[in-house]
Amino acid sequence: MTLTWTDWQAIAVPLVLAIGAVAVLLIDAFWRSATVQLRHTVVTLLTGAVILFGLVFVWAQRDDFKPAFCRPVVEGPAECSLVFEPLTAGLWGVLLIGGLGVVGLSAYRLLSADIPVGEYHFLLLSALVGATTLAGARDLATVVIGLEVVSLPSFALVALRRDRRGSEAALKAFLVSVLSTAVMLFGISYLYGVTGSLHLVTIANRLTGLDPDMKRVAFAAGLFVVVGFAFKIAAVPFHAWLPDTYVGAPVEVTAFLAVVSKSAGVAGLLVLVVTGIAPDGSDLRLVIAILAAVTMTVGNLAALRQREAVRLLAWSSIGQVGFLLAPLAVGDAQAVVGYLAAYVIVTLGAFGAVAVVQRHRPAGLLSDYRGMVRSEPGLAVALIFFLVVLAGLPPGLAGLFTKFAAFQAVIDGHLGWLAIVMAVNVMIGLAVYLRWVAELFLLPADDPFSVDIETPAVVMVSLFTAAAVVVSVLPSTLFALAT
Amino acid sequence: MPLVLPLLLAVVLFCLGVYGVLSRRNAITILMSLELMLNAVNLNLVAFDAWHLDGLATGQTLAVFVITVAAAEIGLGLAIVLLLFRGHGHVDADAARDLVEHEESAT
Amino acid sequence: MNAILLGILALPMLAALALWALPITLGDRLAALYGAVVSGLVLVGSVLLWQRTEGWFAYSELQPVQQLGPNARPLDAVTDVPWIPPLNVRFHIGVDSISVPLIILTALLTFLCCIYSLKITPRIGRMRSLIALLLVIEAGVIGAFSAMDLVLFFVCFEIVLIPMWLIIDIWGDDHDPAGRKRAATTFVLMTVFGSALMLLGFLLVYRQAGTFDLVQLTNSPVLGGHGIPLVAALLVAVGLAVKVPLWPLHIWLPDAHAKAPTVGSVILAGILLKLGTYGLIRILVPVLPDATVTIAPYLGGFSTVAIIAGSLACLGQTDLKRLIAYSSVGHMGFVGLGIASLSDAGMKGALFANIAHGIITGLLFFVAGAIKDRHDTSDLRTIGRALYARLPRIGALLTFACLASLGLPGLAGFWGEMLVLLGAYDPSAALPQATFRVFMVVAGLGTVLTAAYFLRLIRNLCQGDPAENPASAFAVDLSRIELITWSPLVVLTVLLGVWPGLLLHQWGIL
Amino acid sequence: MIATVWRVAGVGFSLLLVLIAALLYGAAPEQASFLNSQIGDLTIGFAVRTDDLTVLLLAVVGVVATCVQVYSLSYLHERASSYHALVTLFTAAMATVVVSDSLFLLLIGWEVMGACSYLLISHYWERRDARSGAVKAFLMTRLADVGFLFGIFVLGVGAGTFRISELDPARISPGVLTAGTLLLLVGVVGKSAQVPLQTWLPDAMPGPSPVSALIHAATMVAAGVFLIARLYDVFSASSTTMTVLAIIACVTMLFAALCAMAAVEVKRVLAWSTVSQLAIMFSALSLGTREGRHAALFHLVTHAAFKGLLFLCAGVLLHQVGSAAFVVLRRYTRRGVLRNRLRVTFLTMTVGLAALAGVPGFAGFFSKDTVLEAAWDHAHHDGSVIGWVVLASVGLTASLTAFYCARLWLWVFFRSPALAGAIGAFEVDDPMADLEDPDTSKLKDASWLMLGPLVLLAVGALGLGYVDGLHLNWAIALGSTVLVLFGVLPAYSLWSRGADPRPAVLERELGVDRAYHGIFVGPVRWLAKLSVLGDRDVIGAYVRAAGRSGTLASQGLRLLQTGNVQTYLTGAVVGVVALAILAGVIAR
Repeated sequence: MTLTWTDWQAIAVPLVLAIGAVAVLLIDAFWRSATVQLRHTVVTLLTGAVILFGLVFVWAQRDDFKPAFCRPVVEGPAECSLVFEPLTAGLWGVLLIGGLGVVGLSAYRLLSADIPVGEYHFLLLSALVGATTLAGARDLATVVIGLEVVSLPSFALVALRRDRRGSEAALKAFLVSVLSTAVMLFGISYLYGVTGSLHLVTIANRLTGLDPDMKRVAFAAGLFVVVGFAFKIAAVPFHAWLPDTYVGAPVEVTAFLAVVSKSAGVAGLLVLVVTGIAPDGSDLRLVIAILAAVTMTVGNLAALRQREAVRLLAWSSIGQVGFLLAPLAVGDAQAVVGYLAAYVIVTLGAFGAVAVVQRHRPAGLLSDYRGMVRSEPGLAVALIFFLVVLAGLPPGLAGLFTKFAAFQAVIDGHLGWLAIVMAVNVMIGLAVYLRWVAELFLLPADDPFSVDIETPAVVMVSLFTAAAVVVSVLPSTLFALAT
Repeated sequence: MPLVLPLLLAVVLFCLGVYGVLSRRNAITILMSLELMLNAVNLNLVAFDAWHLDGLATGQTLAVFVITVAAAEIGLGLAIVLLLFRGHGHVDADAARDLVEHEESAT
Repeated sequence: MNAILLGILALPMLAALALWALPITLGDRLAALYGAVVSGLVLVGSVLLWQRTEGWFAYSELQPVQQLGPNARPLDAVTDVPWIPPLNVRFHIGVDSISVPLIILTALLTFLCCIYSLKITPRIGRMRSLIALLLVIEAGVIGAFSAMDLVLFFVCFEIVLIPMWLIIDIWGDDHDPAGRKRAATTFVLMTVFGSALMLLGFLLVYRQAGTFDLVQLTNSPVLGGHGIPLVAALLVAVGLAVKVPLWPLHIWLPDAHAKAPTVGSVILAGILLKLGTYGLIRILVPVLPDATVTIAPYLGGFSTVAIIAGSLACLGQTDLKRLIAYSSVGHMGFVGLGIASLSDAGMKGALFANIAHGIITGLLFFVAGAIKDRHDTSDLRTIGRALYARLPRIGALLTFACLASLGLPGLAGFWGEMLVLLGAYDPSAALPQATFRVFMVVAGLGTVLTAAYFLRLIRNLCQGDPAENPASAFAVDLSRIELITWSPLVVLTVLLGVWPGLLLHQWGIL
Repeated sequence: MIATVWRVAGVGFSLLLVLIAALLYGAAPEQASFLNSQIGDLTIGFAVRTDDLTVLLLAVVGVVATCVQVYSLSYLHERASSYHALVTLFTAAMATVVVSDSLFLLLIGWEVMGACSYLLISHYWERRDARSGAVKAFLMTRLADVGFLFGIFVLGVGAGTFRISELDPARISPGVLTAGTLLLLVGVVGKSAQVPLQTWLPDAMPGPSPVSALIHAATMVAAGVFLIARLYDVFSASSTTMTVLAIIACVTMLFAALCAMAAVEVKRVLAWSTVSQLAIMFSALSLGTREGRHAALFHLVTHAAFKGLLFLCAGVLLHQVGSAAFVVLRRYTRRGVLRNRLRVTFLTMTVGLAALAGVPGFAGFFSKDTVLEAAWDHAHHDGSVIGWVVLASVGLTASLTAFYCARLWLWVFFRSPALAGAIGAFEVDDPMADLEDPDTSKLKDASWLMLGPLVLLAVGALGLGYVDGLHLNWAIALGSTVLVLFGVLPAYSLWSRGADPRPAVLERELGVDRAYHGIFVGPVRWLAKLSVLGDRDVIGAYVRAAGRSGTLASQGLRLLQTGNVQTYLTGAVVGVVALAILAGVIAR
């Protein structure tokens, strides 16, 4: 009889990522004899290999149920702090794909940037460790730890360039995030006080039996927890740091924030919602639904007039989070994961395309893209495709069907008003992306963007495009991630 | 000692922290206010732990974790503030406004 | 058969992709030729789908709803494979006698547009992209007309949006870039909003029935005229009404048509508007029969208002293309009224008017485009009068098209409107008869107004003192390519006018 | 080249109609249907039939059309191909109406005629009056046709068939029957220019004269009479409809005759006389008896001959003189040239006017007497009020008709003895009166291509009265002759004094046209403006406002984006509180 037991396979992925992170740091720190070029290649390859291992592992084990850090309970099922189950597999898959994409993007851009390669990849892998832990967490302590492990490296990444803009961006993100952590912890402390446990399953069980006064306290506590996550994923009104931070950070770090960090937040919130903090019919779900409606509306509206590509993507990512929150509010994990997957792929692609353009035109204005459909047809078509997927119109069927699934979840959850808000937002969102697409098609353009794009960028953008096409042709793959 | 006293104290601490975060310009002071908020959490956790007679001491364990997290946060926060100071020559959180969208770019 | 259907779906899509992907530069003429060949093949394929049938598979008498009509036929050319199992979405296509004529119309108009583009190209050029977009639209529309799954219909419904947006935005009126951008954006945004609402309706249907499959839904529809089915019907109807477009949701249409290039207007008016009415007939009526009965009087009322308001607006127009665009509002109002009557005659009238409107308005927009090209404006006051003296053949064709469009018996426009009015005179037993008779009378007065604005157009444009309106230097009368392009439409207008049975037979006894 | 083809085709087609009529004469009635489609319980399709009525009308149409086509060969040179094509189509449409056994086929012919008349009236589209007259003609008939279409629905659905030969009044409920026939009557009234839809016909005069001849003599307006004759069983089964028809006819015949008395243009006089004569036919039909129908058709045939003749004569005047206005013609007449130079025209026109006026011995006399006789029979034997009313108004109309015929004849062709050479009644308001008299040296009669049809029709106007067999009711004949004299004598007396008193109210045609303009055209224009403005400023405004509010919201959100992280944090804390309150409120 052991006090706790652990299926080591369940924590294999975070563990390997952590080891990889340390290894990367050590290689970079102690292998000074090699050229920067070589070190960069090795570090990138190692990081990629570690993440790839994680992906393969997740794929191989996708249907299994593997608990870790479990402890028997007098009555009922055992309490486990970290669980690997199909939902976890789906979330990890999304997170790791996002991480891999960011690594790929970095391979292109870091060559000439003044960012220390080793630290960069170390921080990236560390954040992934946190993200995977968060997605598998089943008790609040693990959730907090996981969240912190995602967040802290992110700020470091933002500030890694050590310039004026980076520091300001990092400060904003940091202050908001730390405040959110404090708020969330405050909420957690009350949840603990009300239920006497930190394990999600136990909390969920005990919440049902509370007397009304305590229920009100529990609701407030839950609200604080949700708000903490809302900071993290930049739901309105906790979003204001995001555009500034996105603009201030290097493009690939922005991609990281938009993809991995945001997905981790969504994953954490999803875990909380589906495992019982916000059971069906609770007011917390209503709160999330309100957040969803406000977030998507504000995000899309604000994106409507943006002139800078990254800022537009920043605001549009806020809008997308609104759409993610909608199925989350009804606890439809499948729709959330599917949406997240499509979002991750095309966001990576869009940032990849933006990275290419920004490298040669640092201003990053939308007008830099004018006439690209003729001067750079390949890149333009890829970018158009990503934008169309984000808008959710054919030919971007991946976006269409993930939005469809979100609608379906909301309709099935009897949230008619939210569905109407979503419909309005589909329209506003389309207006946002069409402005950009129109720029791309605008001819004749004086001084169109036309360069000899570097091979790594071509490869990455092509890969993202291919992935987006595949999930558009076979949308069922998106929903197979979490069944 | 009734449970309500430490809880009340925690709430006061937390609110003080929130006030400090919102009203102080100096980034260091803001960080200190954040510490205050985290300590309010710790107080809560310990108080509830004692109230529940939790055999596993879950609350206290989490409190320890929170202290660790706070330390890490402060470490990173100070590093960022340092960077800010290097770039801007001051540590006023509300004066760092380089990244705001400028009107002329919107015309 | 199903190979043909798959072929005409895949061919234009693949051909468009190939056209874009071609690494070589392609002359405008060659691109148009390519488009003409592809769409010609599609046309041949679509004609091959035509079979002499009686009745269509899905629609049955409203009471009792569960039973298929005695003459109902199974679908032709069925392909039914799972597509997205997690969402219960299938790739289910098939055709019956109400979709085949529309598919042929689509193929024909696209083909004619490509032929037309052989010689007459927009000033901005970029023919290759234009042809590719036309082909994509063709594929999307054919897909929508053959989709037997609600989600597939929705997807095909949306496929056409971005290409059409691009066509208006890029090749539209080159005197007014801001206006054409606004027109294009208004078009695409309103339509997207409508289709999103329609999707909500579909999802409500799914929640009630547990399937997206139209065949199953038709055979066991969602009953009940209140509550969820009513909300679903409202959402579907409003969503489709944006596309139709039904007053007061028509506001995108005049601008979009007026700013679009000639081929764009032809496709938009001739084909895209039909998606809305087809959806009403194919989805709303059979899937939500009871709820449709509940909303039918309102649908009829708004349609009637559309007839009157559209005609009155036409009377006040000073722009040729806007006028024709507004005339579509009135004509589609007739279609809407026919559907709302839920009667055999009204439904067939709506179907017939659909086809006839596609042919006649296509011709009208071709002629209007020709006039616009020759004068570089579509403003009636700038063009001047006495077109009979300057461009006698084009003027005569315009007169012909106007007469056809105002519903002159003996031409295609008549039968649809007549059957619609007959349907409104004798609506389904479940509907308030007196209300619909009032609609009929008002719609009848609408036909007079229709005549009035077309006559006003002829009077202000074709007739007049030639001395005061001298011919411009480039006033070349009917060119050969125009003759070739337009003559099929003229022939069809007359043919359907004297032999309505050609289509009516096809739909048989309901 | 194309024009020649159409000319040949036009003449050939008209002759073909005559030939068909000749071949069908005496053949047993037959019916055939084709291209049918089933709509619910109803069959919609086409059907044709041949019977006496068909043959009669075919013959009339064929003969008049032949005359018109031949006449046009010489009359018209510009835009000849479209003209001949349209006239042919027009004739074909009328033939379709005549042979149709399906209400829809009938409607096709009926409305195609309307369209053709529109296009033909606007043949001289450079003239403003031609354009507006054409539009008016089409719109008024179209308005009436809507009623006609609804009538078809009511009768067709009520009887379960759209075949004319299967319409059995006994199987249709009386209410439906009355409603249906009244609606059909609306179409008839419009097409035949009866009160209250009479105003289009006089305004249609700017069209080429042969077209007027065709419209007024054999096609278009006669179609209304034909229709009621065709559906006589149905119509006569509804006494309400027949009463309405009688009232309309009586009012129209008097109204139109009065208008004709005040008109100062040959074609306009003739146009009003057509309205009046058609009303006589309708009044005969409204009696509801076999004799009435017979009388109406008889009058239709004779009217076709003399009215066709008269319009073609007016065409000669127009063609040779250049105008058919009294004031212009008077300039020639004052010098006595018109009668001498246009001798054939004068003679044939005299025959036509005599026939129109009902001078004994001419065709119009016999046919009008038949009408009077039918009315008398009905009134006397059946004691019908309608019969008396019809009798009285036809008699009165006969008098008025004689008056305006005599007036026309005298003023156009004869120097006024009282004021020989001096200023006559029509010169008063003529701005050109002071100018020199026109050059009359080139005035001569038209070519024989034009005169041939005149002669042919004149023979008809003379002889057709005897075709029906002479069975004169001497009392009525005597009475009508007296009535004619009552009309002719005042006309002669006024003319001889050089006076032509034209009451202003009659000259303005009782102000009906202006009233219609005020009641219908003005409001419709206003509504059109309203609709355009409504789209722009109401519906469009909502759309624009939606777009603009989006933009404004976007701007506003950017203002919130101050760049100050503490503002962001404050916003967030406020957001938490707001969210808590909102959720609490909703949860209540």
